Amino acid sequence: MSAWTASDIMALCLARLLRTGETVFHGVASPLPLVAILAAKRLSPPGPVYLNITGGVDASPRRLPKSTDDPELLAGSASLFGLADIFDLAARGGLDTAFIGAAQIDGSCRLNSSVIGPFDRPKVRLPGGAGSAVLVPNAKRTLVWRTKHDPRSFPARVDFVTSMGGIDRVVTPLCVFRNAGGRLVLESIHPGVGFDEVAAATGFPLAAISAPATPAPSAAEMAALAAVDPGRLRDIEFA
Amino acid sequence: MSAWTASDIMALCLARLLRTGETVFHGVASPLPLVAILAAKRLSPPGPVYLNITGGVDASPRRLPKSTDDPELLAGSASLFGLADIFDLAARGGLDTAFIGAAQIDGSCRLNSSVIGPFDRPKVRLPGGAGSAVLVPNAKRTLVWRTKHDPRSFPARVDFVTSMGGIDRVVTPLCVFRNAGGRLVLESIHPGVGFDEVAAATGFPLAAISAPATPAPSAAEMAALAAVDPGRLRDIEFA
Amino acid sequence: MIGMSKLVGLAEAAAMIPDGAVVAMGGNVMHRSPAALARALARRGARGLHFVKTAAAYDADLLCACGCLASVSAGYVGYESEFGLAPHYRKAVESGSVEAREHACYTIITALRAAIQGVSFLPVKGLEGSDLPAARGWKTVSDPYTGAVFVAIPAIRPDWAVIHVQEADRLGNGRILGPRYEDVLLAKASRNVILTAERVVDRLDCAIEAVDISGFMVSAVVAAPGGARPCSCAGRYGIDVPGTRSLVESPVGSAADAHLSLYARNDGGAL
Amino acid sequence: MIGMSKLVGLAEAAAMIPDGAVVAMGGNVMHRSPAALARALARRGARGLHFVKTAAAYDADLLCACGCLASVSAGYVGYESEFGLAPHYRKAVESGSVEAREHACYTIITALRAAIQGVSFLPVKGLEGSDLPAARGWKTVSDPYTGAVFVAIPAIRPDWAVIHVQEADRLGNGRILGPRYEDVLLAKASRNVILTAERVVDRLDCAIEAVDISGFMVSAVVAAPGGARPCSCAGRYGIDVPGTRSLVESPVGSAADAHLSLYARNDGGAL
Repeated sequence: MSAWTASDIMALCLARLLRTGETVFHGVASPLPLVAILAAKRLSPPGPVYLNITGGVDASPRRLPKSTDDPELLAGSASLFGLADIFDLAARGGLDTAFIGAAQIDGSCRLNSSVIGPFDRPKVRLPGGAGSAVLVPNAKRTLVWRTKHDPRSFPARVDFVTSMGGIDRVVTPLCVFRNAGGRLVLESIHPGVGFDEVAAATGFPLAAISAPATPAPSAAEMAALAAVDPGRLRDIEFA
Repeated sequence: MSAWTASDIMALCLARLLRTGETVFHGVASPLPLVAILAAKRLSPPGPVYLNITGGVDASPRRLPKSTDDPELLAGSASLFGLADIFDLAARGGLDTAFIGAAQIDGSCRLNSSVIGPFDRPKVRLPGGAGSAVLVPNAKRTLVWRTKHDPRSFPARVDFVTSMGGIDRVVTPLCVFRNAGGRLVLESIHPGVGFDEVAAATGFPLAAISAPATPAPSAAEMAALAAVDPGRLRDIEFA
Repeated sequence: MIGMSKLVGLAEAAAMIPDGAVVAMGGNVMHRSPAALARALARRGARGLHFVKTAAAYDADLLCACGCLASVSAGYVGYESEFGLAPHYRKAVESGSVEAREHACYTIITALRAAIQGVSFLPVKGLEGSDLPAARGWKTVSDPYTGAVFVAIPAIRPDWAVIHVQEADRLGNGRILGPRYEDVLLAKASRNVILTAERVVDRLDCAIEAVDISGFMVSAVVAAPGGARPCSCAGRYGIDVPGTRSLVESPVGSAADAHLSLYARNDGGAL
Repeated sequence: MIGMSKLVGLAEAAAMIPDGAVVAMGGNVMHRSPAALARALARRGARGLHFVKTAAAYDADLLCACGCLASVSAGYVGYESEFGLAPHYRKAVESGSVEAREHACYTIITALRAAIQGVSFLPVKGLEGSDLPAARGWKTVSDPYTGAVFVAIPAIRPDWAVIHVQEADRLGNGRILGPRYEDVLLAKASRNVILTAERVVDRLDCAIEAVDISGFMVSAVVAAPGGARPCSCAGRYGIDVPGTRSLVESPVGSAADAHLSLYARNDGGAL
């Protein structure tokens, strides 16, 4: 048994992608991005400029709330920069990184958070894409995560395209995909996961037949996670 | 010699037009409207909801500044409602009254604050219309004042139409005009002023051959003016 | 009108909103929603309301459970990770009784801005590749100077905005502590505004920049301590987990009477 | 970059703004203008700048007197009742050396909003009957749903916004006391922001809603006590009448050297 969980390596894969000084945003229902951003700021201070729905700018929450638009995510903020400001920032080309979740992700970098079945008479009405339909095209890059990696979540084709375009990476419990010219390709497979396991869990064909291993979490990375998320909020999407 | 001045009766003519509860705005270079609004609030409390460029809402300035976008006009305000908010309010039909000044006013209710001579190579470059080109059409009504009443200020036709449309009244040192179907017509002539004097000072023809006298300032009105404008800011445009 | 108290009771405020009205609600997901007023609408049996919010949870879900809504215009309707999907909203949409007018949160903001600015539409940057414009019937507009094409978002001018604040005065000035979310936009975009407040004072006494809602835009003020429950209210209380579960776990499609009873005392304190 | 001090001197800040840039200046008429930075631009002999502001006085007039400007986009340029027209601006426009791009103040706001929202234009309500759209070459746009016609205002995305605040921190967070005018819009609309400040602290320590400019948008911070003079600065000083007269009464068309000398000590304190 490894010393880290899928939630640990997912949070760290997301954190590793963040750069000091860039602007980064997460929205509602985004516990892993929240943990990843705070871990990145701790691992390489001051880290990215952290924006969220509460209007927080580089907030330093005293505890991590289960809701990622909780007022606690405004604590210690230097100023107020609200959701409309953030969308505007993205629209004018000033948002470096947006974290976006989705119910379905297909091999053509398309995301669905809207419906399963027809839009007007859905089999399942999903919550909706929140900011994704504008952030995915407008942000300089979009980082996607999904804690379920199965053929329903990664189908050959999404039921509905809520958003598409600027996806850079997709992080799952099994692997990391990257966008190669509009197609998701394997970038790395997490330690302990086999290629066949990824292929079987993915509803679209994988172009490669192998991929390098995702670097295992370092002691420093695990310490950063423990420091910023002692209550393991990062596990909540695995419940 | 009368007990009141042209500035007194002009301020009072403007004040008399204001109603309790309506939203009213003045912009830059608007000393008479400022005095008129404060007088109206004193004469019939609480009077109109007073908005200005500073963001003041029902401000109660401790002294009247010569500049009508001075920070003092925010003193005692209940909230911040800035210029962009005021323009928006007018655009969505929520501004009852705008005070607008102009260098030229013609008989077709057109205002010029832009240029004398051609727009691209003007003989005189005027300051510009500030908010008038949007407020005159968007506010429910526009009240215009001008402290000079001569044929250059009231020409047959303005050199340039900065704005036109929703003008309700025009108040001068000699008289009050009202808008009758797109034409300025005499509503009243101030006490002590003759019809011929108004006609000679006006560059467009007056439809009527007489007009009732503007009611002279009452003692209560003069007391209100003295209370809100003890330093006689209202005289500044007559200097 | 300025100078006059606008204080009314919760039921009285709910009665001001007629059936069929477009109603925007403040707060975001499970935070500072005007929950007591949403319950008051449910208690009076409101019907055919058109609900507007960037990201909703309890308020939209409750009103769906009680049959009050005809449509929901929102970018997101759900409880986030802890409580999952909004079951009553989901059921109402899937059964066809409520129309899901899905937006991106930004297009809700754009639609409200159009209303604020008195224009019937605004162009928005984004949505490339999304199926949303076709699904929603959104058209495009071209920049007359450059030919650049944008999706045109029709204005949403709510008849009523209902906003829960920590503090209000009798004249309608409202103060929000913590996140403002889109509440200031909602207030400006709407024809009428109702504030529900944890605390009502004669006159707000705080820095001018701390007053988020200008009183002259507000029609009614309701003293509603606990008025956001089971949602959180920054600086006052957090999310009421059992209260939320009581709605989420109500039989889908029920009128949620048991849930409404649970908050009778909370809401009655405001009458 | 966050965490790093952005503090620079006045001349250094002026040197960051290249000739030909589009420069928006904060404040309004004779209040809280970034006057010291305008003088620093004049001292460095800036040329061909495109000036943007809703309602300007000293800053635009000084820059016209010193030959720094190619155009002025504004709704109003003048000193109001006390000092009258802006003589240097007037002369520069009448002689054809500066282009007066007259706007309504609201169309400046609309143009800035377009830049903020990343769209190349926005429709605006108003301007019916005005000669301005024809004089400025503004086109119209139709609502694709209703056919309603609006004037389309092209975006103005300033290269630089220069804003004078009462207090800033080294990271670029800025606090304005008293009227904000359009400064928050200017900051968001511009590619780069320079703050000049009466007082620079390590870290602003005030209520979050009192911070008007978010530091991450700001490129440089200048400690400039008296930096708005001869304009007023709320809570600090009023309009400097002799200083204003010194510019207004400078020979029209002169480079205003005597006037610049008058403020050498005031501005030097910032270096």
